[in-house]
Amino acid sequence: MLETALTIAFGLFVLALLLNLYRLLRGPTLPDRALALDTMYINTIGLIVLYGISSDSKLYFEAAMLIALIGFVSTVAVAKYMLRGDIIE
Amino acid sequence: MNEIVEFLVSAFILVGAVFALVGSIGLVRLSDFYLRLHGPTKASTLGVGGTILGSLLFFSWQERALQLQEVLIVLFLFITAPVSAHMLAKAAMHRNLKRREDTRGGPWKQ
Amino acid sequence: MEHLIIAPILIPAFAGMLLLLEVRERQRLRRLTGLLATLALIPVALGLWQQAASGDIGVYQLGDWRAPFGIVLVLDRLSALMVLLTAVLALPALIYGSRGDDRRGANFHALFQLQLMGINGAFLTGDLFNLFVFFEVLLIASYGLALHGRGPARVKGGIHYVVLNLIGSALFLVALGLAYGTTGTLNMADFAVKVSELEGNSLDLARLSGLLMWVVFGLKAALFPLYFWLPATYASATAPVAALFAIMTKVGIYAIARVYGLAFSGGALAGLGRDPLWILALITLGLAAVGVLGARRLGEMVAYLLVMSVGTLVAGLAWSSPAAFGAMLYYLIHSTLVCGGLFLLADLVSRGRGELADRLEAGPSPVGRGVLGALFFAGAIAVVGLPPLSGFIGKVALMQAVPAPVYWLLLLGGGLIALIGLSRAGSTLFWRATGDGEERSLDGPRLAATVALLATTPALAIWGEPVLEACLAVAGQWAQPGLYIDAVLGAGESAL
Amino acid sequence: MNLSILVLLPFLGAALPPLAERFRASRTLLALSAAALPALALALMVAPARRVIAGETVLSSLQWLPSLGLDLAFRLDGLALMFAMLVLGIGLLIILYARYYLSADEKAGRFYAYLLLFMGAMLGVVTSDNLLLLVVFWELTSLSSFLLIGFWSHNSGARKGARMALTVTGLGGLALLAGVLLIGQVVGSYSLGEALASGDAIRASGLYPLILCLVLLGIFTKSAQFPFHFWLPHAMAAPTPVSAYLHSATMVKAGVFLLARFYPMLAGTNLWFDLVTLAGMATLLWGALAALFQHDLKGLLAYSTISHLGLITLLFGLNTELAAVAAVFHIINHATFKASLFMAAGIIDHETGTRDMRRINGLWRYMPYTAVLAMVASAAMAGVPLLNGFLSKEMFFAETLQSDRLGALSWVLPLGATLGGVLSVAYSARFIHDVFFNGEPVNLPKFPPHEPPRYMKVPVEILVALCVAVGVFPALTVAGLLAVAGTATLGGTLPEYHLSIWHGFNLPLLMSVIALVGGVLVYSQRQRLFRWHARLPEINANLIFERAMQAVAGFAGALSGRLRNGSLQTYVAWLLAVVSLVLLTQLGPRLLSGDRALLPLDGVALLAGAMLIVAAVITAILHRHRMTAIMSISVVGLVVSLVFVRFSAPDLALTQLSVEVVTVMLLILAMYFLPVRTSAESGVFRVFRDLFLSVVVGGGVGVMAFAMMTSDFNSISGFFLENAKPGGGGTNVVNVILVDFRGFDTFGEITVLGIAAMGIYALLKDLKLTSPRADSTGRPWARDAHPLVLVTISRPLLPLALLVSVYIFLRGHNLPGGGFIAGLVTSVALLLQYVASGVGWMHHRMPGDYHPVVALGLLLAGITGVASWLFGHPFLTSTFDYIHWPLVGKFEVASAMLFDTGVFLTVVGATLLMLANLGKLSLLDDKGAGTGAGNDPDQTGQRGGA
Amino acid sequence: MEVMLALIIATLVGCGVYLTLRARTFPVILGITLLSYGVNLFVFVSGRLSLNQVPVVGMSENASDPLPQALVLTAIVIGFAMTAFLVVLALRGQGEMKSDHVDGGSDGEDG
Amino acid sequence: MPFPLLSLFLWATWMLLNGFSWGHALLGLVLAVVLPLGTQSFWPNVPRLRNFPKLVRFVLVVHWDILTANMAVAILILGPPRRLRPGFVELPLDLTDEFAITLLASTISLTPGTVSADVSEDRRTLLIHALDVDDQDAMIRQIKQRYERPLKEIFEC
Ligand code: NA
Ligand code: NA
Repeated sequence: MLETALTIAFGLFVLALLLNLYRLLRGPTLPDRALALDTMYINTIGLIVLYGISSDSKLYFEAAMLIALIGFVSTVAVAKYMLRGDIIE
Repeated sequence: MNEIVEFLVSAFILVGAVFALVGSIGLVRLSDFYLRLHGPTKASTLGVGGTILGSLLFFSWQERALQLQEVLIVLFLFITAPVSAHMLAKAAMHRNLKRREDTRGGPWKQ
Repeated sequence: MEHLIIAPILIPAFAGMLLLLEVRERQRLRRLTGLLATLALIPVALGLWQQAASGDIGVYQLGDWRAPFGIVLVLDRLSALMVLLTAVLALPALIYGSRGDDRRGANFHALFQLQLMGINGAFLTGDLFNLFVFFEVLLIASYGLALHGRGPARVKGGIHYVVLNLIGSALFLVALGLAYGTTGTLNMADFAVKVSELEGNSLDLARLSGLLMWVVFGLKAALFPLYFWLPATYASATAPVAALFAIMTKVGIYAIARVYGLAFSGGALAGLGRDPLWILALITLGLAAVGVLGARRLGEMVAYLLVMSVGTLVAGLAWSSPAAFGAMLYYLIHSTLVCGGLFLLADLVSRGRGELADRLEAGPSPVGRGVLGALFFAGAIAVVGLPPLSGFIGKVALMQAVPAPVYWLLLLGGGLIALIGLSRAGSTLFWRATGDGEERSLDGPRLAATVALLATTPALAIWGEPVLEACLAVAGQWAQPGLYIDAVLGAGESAL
Repeated sequence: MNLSILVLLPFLGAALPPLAERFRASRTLLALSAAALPALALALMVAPARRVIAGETVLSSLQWLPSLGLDLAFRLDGLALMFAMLVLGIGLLIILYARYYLSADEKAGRFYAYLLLFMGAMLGVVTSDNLLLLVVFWELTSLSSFLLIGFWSHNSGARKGARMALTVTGLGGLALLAGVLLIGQVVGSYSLGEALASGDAIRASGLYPLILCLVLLGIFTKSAQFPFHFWLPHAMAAPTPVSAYLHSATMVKAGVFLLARFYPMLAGTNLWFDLVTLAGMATLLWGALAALFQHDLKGLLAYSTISHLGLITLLFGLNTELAAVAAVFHIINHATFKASLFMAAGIIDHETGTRDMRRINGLWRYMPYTAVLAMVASAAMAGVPLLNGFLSKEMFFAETLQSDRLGALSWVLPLGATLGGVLSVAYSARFIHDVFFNGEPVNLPKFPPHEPPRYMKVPVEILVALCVAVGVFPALTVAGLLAVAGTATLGGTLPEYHLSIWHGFNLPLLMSVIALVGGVLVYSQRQRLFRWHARLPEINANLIFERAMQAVAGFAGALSGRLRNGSLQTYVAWLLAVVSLVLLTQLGPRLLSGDRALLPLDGVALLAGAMLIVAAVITAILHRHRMTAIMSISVVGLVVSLVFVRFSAPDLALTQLSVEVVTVMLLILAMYFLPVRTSAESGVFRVFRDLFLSVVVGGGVGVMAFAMMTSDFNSISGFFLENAKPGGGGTNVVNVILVDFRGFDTFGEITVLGIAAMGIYALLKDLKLTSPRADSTGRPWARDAHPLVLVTISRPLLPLALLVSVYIFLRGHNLPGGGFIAGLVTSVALLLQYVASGVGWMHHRMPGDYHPVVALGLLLAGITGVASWLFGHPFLTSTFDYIHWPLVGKFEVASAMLFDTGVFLTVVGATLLMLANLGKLSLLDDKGAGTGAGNDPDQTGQRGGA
Repeated sequence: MEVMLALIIATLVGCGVYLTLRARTFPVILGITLLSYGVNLFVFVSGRLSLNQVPVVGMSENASDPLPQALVLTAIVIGFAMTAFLVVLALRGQGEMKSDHVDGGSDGEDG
Repeated sequence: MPFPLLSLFLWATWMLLNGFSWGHALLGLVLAVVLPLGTQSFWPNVPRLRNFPKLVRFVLVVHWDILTANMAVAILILGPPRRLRPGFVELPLDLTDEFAITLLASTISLTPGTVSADVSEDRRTLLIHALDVDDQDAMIRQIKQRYERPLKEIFEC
């Protein structure tokens, strides 16, 4: 049962990522792309957690945690760029 | 593995995955940026949240001890995700992005 | 004294760190630190040479892990010679730089020391990946140094240099991946053993690894068609930096020699890439001579002379006989020091010529026309290979060891073309001078540094025999990779 | 006495005059200082000379470069003695002459020094007993003559003449070197003695034609043989003592000396005859004809020198022993009369201020004594009986009659010789008549001319006396020397010959008579000839040479400019083309024959892979939409870290993720100052070329990756897995490799990071960039520099991130993590503060300069490494132990942790040094002023706006 | 899976190469970045692919090859340092040459 | 202990990260004290926690809201887009503390259907974008009652 559930969940997350990628490519505006990238980071966390379950290993926890903790910095930087041009001022 | 646990784990991760997908569908489907902004910030948080609940349960069962470590992922995400959304909203307003015509109220000038 | 082997790496490393710690920009303190550290390298290098000259190959097992598992530094005659050469070149260059050029940008002294660390590391390491790391150390430091100072030309040259070398580094990694992926080892000696046992597609991959390394080293050595970046980068670099960079192309040549003569010395891949190297070296030699003739600035001309020496050297290397290798080493010592000196000289000349700088156009007389003219004359004689200076001896030795008509033709013809170019340059700069320049007197230490480097050429001529003998001894050892392999793989078997 | 001292003396002597000049010595003292050592050498030569005359060959040898076969070996035999006497003897006379010739304001010290250098080199050439040594001195004569010709460097003619001479003789010298090396190959030694003894072997060798051509190229260029003669007239730009010395008596004679020296080695073949005779004949005639038409006094002498050198060469070419002796004889004779003529010309130049024979007329009346000397010397040159020139010329005529090598055309040689004689008489007559008679001087710069100072005439007198003495009493004067010189030249016994004035009525005498009469006749028709000559197109060798050189240099510049066109794209394309070539030639189907089992591909991997590929391609395509490209490259980085996760490399995933964030910030920081978009692509060709290279290189690397992954191999990694715990005290093998097994790599790696930070700092220092006032859409920037929500959230995130860093750091040795990743997390947290609150705000809370942080990190790592010395272990040897604490339990302490702390500090320091300084850039600009950028958000009430 | 990885590496390297051949500093930076991704993966796979075999002692029976991982980690760090330097160099170029063209001012040839 | 809430938070995080052991409890305690002290200068005006139980209650409420609202939003997203009634809503703020305002903004963003888009310069108004808003005033009332008031009680009262 878990096998199947994992397979489906993997599929859904990857599908979600593909949709995000579509938005990233499609745009049409920069905020859209940044939003898509941000979402990709978040969905990647899910993917990694799933992978941890499926491989019965906790060694990937830090990767997911790290994305949660610092992944948003990229998005903030892009947003700040759009607002102010200069992200460190 | 206990079937109930297995069922619960499966359910959590599936719910999580579905919400993640819904959020991403929203990102594709909705018609203006401000609307799209809602999809990921909500559904993704719950999507990841669900998955992590599954994971918690799974590892706690596997190791026969409460494994709460992964709560931190959700915690960190809850701290950081609103900031991204906020900053992107500001950026969008600054750029004067088009919004659905029937939107009530309007963005502020940045 | 077993730790002496690592001293050429650690001395500049620690000096560089201390310089980095010094934030109050006390220039005199910085100069003193840098000079002392560089000065210290000379006795250290001499001591190492003494050790190596005996014929023993010293192995230093970092972290006390024996090869092939840990990284080893290996002191054979070749590496000792290169370290010594570096030290001898670096000190005058730094003295020159300490007369004001070091103020033209930040962190000059720290970068200089770390550059030395990288160069010495590259010479001493016995590990392929560690070689990559030290290449990166020396490259990143060289980026900083190449861009030291100001000006669009420097930045443009810097961008070209950096981008090409970044691609080179990527290729190096591919080659290393292949090397590890086929033999499962990174230690050069161990690699040499394992690569000679390969067959099938692993053999093909190992060959590709070797060839890609040639490309990378060819880029560092500035071999055709990969030398185009060099003239602009070197000519626009600050003089002491350009002088130090005279050794950089030699790092590439060293790497070719090391990897060719050791890592790929046995089995089906022995002699890998010999023919292409030979041909490319000859083309380099010819085209660089053309470049010398066409140069419009003295610095550029010296840069092309450096490229010419690269062609000369790599051809000697590709001939791959101990005699040719020994002659090549003699020429390598000669050309490194003389080109280094000429870069300094070009700068001395350009001072006081105002806007004209080192452009080969008639203009105000350089300060100290007589002295500089004499130095230029000597340097030119040395660099084109006219008697009685070291260039002649090197060329004769090479021609004797490499009896290939085309090589002779290019060597002599290239020498003639360089002679034409240099005589035009000298005539323009020193004879056609109109009136006096701005600066009134020649800076003593700068002049001394230049003289010191150029004075090596008569010294190398007078003591030509011992130097040649030493080079031949180096070559003899180089030609027997088994010695190296036994020393490295046999060292500290009991260590673990 | 060692001969090397003899050769060394002039070189040592070269140091004296400049020294004397420095001490303000008088002109005479200067000349004396110059003359001292050559005179000593001449005196020292007396003893060995006696032995030589007695038939001995004096040898001496010192080792210099035995591995090259290059020794300081000298020989004094008859030939060497004769030349050595010329070199030293005439050299001394030249010094005496120069004392008066050089004006007071000239750098006489330098002049004498050059002259003595040349003298030493020349002495070396003639006495070398080692072929390589001979080449050394040979080239030294070229170099010193370059300095001498260019002595009046303010004069364009001098500069060009010097360079031309150097180029031509340099070419010859290099050819000679090659020839000598080949001789060495054949003989097996560079000893002259052995080479001379191996003549047969050399002539029989297949290399002989090549050797001969190379050696002759050296000789002909040096001796100004046709067609390499053109440099000599332009060398006349040198001061006259130089012309007298180098271009009549010595240097140009080095070539013919070598003909004599190598005679036993190379002569005797048909090829020798053809090449040498032909060149000699052509030179003889061409030089003589050209001499006749010169209006420049020295020009006439220069061409006449060329002609006489041709004569000597021709004699050597004839392959008969007697001819060789005649050649040697003429070398002596020519040296004496030509040197004196040059000196006379110099005197005239000195006294009249010009050398133009059209202006110099009737000097007989002003300087009769000089006139007499010059007339005698000219007569010797013309071959008038009772003078030395007559004797050797008679021998020459006789020898041309003997040769039958040309068969039915043998008459050509005597005819040519006679014609040469005619012309020689004609130009000699012109030298006498046109200068000393022929009416009144025309508009001389100095008028009236006087006799020169007394001692300036002495050298001329001595030489002219010699001409007469030899001409009248050959047997008493020159015979002995000639005999030993001839013997040495031939390398065997001397043929029978008689040096006497009268040989009876014979064909040579007839030829002499024809020459004399014909010469006078030709000269009498000079006006007609000059007019004819004037109508000929003028050939200025200097101009042609200069143009040729400029053309060559121009071509060289164009060629190297074309290769090195200053375009990075071209250079990169070259590099990649080489790589492509390697790949295209080396990739074969065998690569795909690996037998390792493949891992199954699953849907997730497929889609993730596809995502990565799409993102990479999009980055490449959309690179002009820069922000989009930054984001798509982030996707690439993200998926790459997923790949690491998937294939069991959590450390790499963590590293990649954190590096990615910093890289994106870096790129965005840069974007502020760089154009947001750029214009469209250019040529289709270039795009196709680039696509081709991309496909080949990318595809090639992909194929190699596949081949590698599918083939089995044995790795040393088992050792690491086994020893990580027992030997390194950690279970995370990757980390143990990084801080222990291969800690030295990491040491280098953090050094790279530190250097990069320093380099970046240096690059950013004083960098002036203009901040754009508005974004790419033209919208002015938002007012809010420090959004409240961002500021407020980012701050508590800092201790949290530090906590996580500590966690990652501490577990690194045993589980994925470590100093590097921890350092990056800390850096990102701090950078976030910079983004949120600004540089100014951070400045109050963080060290102003991150250099020391980097330094401390590196030092910590380095000192940890050095500390192992204290325990007698090599650099970076790690140690660890388990400590049992109450309550806490087992606690590992490893020195590697200290090293890792160094890594941590370096990473934090370097990252902040880079990015914070990059951030500070905009503060230098005035954009901040209007909008409150860089202000402290706490003090401006959180709102950046006005 | 190996085919997938090979394709990924090929694409990364190919796109990287294409971008490094562009005329502006920014795409060159992107190109170098992509190139290093590809090359890092290349070195990574030189230890061969393995699933769920993290090289941590006691975590897996058949641990994957740790050495290439360590090498790649070093390479990532060095690559980061180099990219950072190149980025700032590009800025320096913009500042001194007033152009982001890799050859300075010449705006003619672009691509 | 200058920042007890933060220290507690850090200590809890540390324990979550490492799992329980006495050693880590101790080390976590040290870190939980040292890190806030070390970074003290980075937050000059952090509010003091006044009411811990209320905080717990608040967290639970928010989580519950996230869960329920997520369902609603999912349906909205998947349904016909025309049914949405988007709008910008200006929420007048009673909170004055910056940290509390930020928490409110974050909470609003986390709960589905609303995103806090901006805070006015004078800190008196919060701009919210809502996915589907029928009655703006009702929404404002709800937010004030459900989130702002508890926050005010937790941090300010
Ligand atoms: Na006249
Ligand atoms: Na900034």
